Amino acid sequence: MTRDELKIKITELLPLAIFEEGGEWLNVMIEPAEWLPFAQQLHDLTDLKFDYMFCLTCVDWKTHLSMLYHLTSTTFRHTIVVKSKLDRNQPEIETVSHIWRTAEFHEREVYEMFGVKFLHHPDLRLLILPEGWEGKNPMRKDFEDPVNMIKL
Amino acid sequence: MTASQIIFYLIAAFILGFGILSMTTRKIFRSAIWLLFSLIGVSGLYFWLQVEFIAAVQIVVYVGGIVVLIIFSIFLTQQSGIEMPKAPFKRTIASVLTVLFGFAFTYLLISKNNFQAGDGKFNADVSTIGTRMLSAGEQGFALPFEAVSILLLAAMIGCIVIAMKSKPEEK
Amino acid sequence: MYRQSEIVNDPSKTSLLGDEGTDMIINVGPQHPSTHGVLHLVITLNGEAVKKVEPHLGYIHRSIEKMCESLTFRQFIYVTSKMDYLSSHMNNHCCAMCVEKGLQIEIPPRAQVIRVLMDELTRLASHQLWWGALAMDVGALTPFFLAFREREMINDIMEETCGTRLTMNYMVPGGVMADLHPNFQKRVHAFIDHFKRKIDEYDELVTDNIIFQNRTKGIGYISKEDAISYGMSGPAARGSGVQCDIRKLYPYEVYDKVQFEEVIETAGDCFARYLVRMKEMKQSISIVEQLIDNIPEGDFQAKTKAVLKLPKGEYYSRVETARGEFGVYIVSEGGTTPYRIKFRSPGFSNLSALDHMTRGQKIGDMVAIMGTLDLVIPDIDR
Amino acid sequence: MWSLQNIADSVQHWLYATFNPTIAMLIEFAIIGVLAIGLFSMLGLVLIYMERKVSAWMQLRLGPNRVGPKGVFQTMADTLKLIVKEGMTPNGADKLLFNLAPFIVMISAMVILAPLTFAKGFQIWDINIGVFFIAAISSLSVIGILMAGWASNNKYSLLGAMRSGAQIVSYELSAGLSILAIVVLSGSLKITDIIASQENGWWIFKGHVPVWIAFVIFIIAVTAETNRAPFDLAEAESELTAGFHTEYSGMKFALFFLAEYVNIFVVCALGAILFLGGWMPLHFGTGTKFNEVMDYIPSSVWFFGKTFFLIFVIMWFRWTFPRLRIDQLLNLEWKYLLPISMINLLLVTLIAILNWHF
Repeated sequence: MTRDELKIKITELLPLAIFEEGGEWLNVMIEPAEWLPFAQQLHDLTDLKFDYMFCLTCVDWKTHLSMLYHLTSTTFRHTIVVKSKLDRNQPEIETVSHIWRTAEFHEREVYEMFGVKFLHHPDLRLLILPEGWEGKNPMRKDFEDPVNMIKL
Repeated sequence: MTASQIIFYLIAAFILGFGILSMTTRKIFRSAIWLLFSLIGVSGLYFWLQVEFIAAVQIVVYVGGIVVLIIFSIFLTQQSGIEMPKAPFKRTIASVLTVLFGFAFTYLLISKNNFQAGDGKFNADVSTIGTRMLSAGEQGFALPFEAVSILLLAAMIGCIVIAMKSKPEEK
Repeated sequence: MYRQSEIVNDPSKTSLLGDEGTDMIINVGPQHPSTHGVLHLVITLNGEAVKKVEPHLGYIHRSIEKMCESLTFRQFIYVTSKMDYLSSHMNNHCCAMCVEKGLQIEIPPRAQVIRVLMDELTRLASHQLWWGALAMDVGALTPFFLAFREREMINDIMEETCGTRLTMNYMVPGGVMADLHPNFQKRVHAFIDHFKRKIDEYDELVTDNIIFQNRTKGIGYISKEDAISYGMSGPAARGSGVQCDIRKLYPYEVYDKVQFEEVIETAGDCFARYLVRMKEMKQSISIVEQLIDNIPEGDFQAKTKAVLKLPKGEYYSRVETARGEFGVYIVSEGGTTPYRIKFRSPGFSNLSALDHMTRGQKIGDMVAIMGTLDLVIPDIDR
Repeated sequence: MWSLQNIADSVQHWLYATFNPTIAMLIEFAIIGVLAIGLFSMLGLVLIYMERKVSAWMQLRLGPNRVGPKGVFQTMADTLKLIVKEGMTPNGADKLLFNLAPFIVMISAMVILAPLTFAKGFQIWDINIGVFFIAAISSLSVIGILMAGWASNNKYSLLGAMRSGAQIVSYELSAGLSILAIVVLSGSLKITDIIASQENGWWIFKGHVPVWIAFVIFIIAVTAETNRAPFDLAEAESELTAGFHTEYSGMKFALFFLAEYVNIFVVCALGAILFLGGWMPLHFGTGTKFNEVMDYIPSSVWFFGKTFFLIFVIMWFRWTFPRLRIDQLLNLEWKYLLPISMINLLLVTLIAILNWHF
């Protein structure tokens, strides 16, 4: 599906979705609450089939966090980027680890680095950071740690 | 006391000592190891009697086979490292009494019957043992041999039945 | 660094038969010969069979993503060599491409060819090391040394042109750092001639070995759907029949002009993944052969400004490294340093499938599976 | 002629002529003990050096080359290092068994040396059940390994010990059966008799196909029994780090290491005795010039030559093959080697009865 076709299709699914211009791929902005059903549709619908999540990450914009999901389809080879704004003080979003299994690890990474809470995640624990780092979110812009210097 | 008597008593003390240890230790794995030493002592006794074949069979069967089996089953059961609880006083008394009774009984039997010491020479060639084992005539052991093999076969079938995975029942 | 809760005391109090609650739990790593680095796996065993594998990462986590936020667009590329140190060229390449995408720099044809040549040589070196290490994992010690014999030649080539042997830092935005050494073509030819003879020896020693085949065939199976769902990429995914070679799907540099095949096996087991890499080595050789005598003359670097400022926006570029799809996601606010960088490392996603692939297999198989996933720990931890 | 047999005999004569029999016997014991320990340490030094050089040669390396000419003293330096190293006992280990285990492995390896014939008429104890004695005592070492694995209080060790136990117990069967094949052919368990039966040709030549089969099975089985690659599952360094001796260090580790090499020597010597004629020189036909030349080579050279050839073969395996998995290992034994060696034993018996061998 081309970019425009994708746009039409996604507008059908989510009439309120906002599209961000520019960038290599189609960027869709959604509300966190819409994410889980939308993700299921993206994965399941026969003409979309976004079955390959090649990137999941988060960006700290100082005012809010934004979750990013890069999805592609191994059958149609179209790509989409889904973005969702999260409240910085209480970031919460539904997990998609049962739809794309790779999300399980990626979400754990985002959880410890940014403090995003993934609801209904099967095993939301620290993956990379050692014990005692719960609640500190080193990848956030305002994180300061004079002992473990991670800024160059 | 001759040197050979000293050796005999040393071996006997070895066997009994480790036997007692294997009974009294509170770790089950150690118990198996002490049993092993006790069995090695028995094979030493056979060597001392110069029946090397029986001695080697003792090692192969008991040490290489049975003790390894015991150790394996200890490994496979839980908590092989835990010290077992101390035996209650009553039980200790009872076992001591049993042991004493056993000694007394054996001593009684030995003293009542007039056992003669052998001249220490027996003909226990491997070939003789082999021939006896398969001969059905005078001094032949074919029948007991076959009986034992049937017993072993039955045991083996039993093992297979126990180990066999039960098929899920069809509904 | 041990997490207290993970240390399970006294093996003699656990059962080898694995009843509920008394499973034998062993810690493989952080120092263990088969994890090839400081990976820590907590394995639940039922006798010899693996019930569950739980990776614990971060033993060499250096927070490279955070570091890059304070480095300029020229500087941050060199940090990335230290992630997947076996395909440092490809990592650099991807970052350089991402910066070029933002600045819209066309790079000269000579630089493109040099980049592809270097990528393929790095891929060969990486696969050779993997081959030796895999053989060592399944217990054959000699192939490791044989692999190093060939790898050494590539390292020499790299040393001559790039200055270092492992973390080359040869790619810069706009091309490559320096021109090729005059000996380059001669040495590469010598290497190709040598390696073509030796790759048969590899097959004889390991591929055709009955023990090796028994150890890898049917082991660590992962279906195509699962491989996609786990986000696997590279040879590990192609062993399950997933078409995922970035060089074919989204060609960059001169990959659309050279003839090569995307190697795909459908068995999905360790042996399939093994075969994919073995065949990939042959494909890489053919790519190098096609390019080595056709390096166009000209500049090796496009003219760029001294201080690079990426326009505000988001950029994503990806390359095929020896381990799979490597992606760089840059968010720029228009300054000289990136606002946020995310590295999509192939090893991280591949590792997440380890638990799925290992369940029910023996502990010895787990080692073979990890070997065929070709994990490089800095690539996973970043 | 000057030979080991003559020396041994004259020493014995002198001893019995000078002292009373009990003291002479005790002195003899002492001499034998010193010789056995000397042989033991020599074997350790030589075999470890050999292993390193063989592996280096197969892996395009040089191997040790700094200590002494061509690195011949490297093993000595390593031994020195191991001796002065602290012998650690891990916390929570069963200290008594942990310290006892290496000695059990070591002693059982040492006792097996007794019935071996190192040269013509040069032997410690010509026991009349020779090969059976070796088979029996070698089953003792598995206990040492199980003990070491359990007492270390380490899960890798425990797994290694379990593997090793299962492996040695099962491979003993086919090793035993292939030994029996030769016993059937030569009609005796006594090692001198077995060697004497090969005076007119080694069993590997005389016994043709069934003996070849027995020989191959024997080599495979003893490789497994000594925990050597491709059957080194008990140590399997890529899976279990070092298996049953993970926790051992210093001299206790060295004892395990030494026992492994002595075991290799013993099984290879046994293979040489059973299949390659022990100290018997290579003869073709009777009374030819070739045979005379062969007779000039001392019998000890023949024995050690054959043994070291077999050791080299076993080292060759180690540096070539990948490791088997535990279930494959047991499958190989119970589904292939054991049935084959049983049928082979029947075949050999048939040949022995009908006198079909040469």
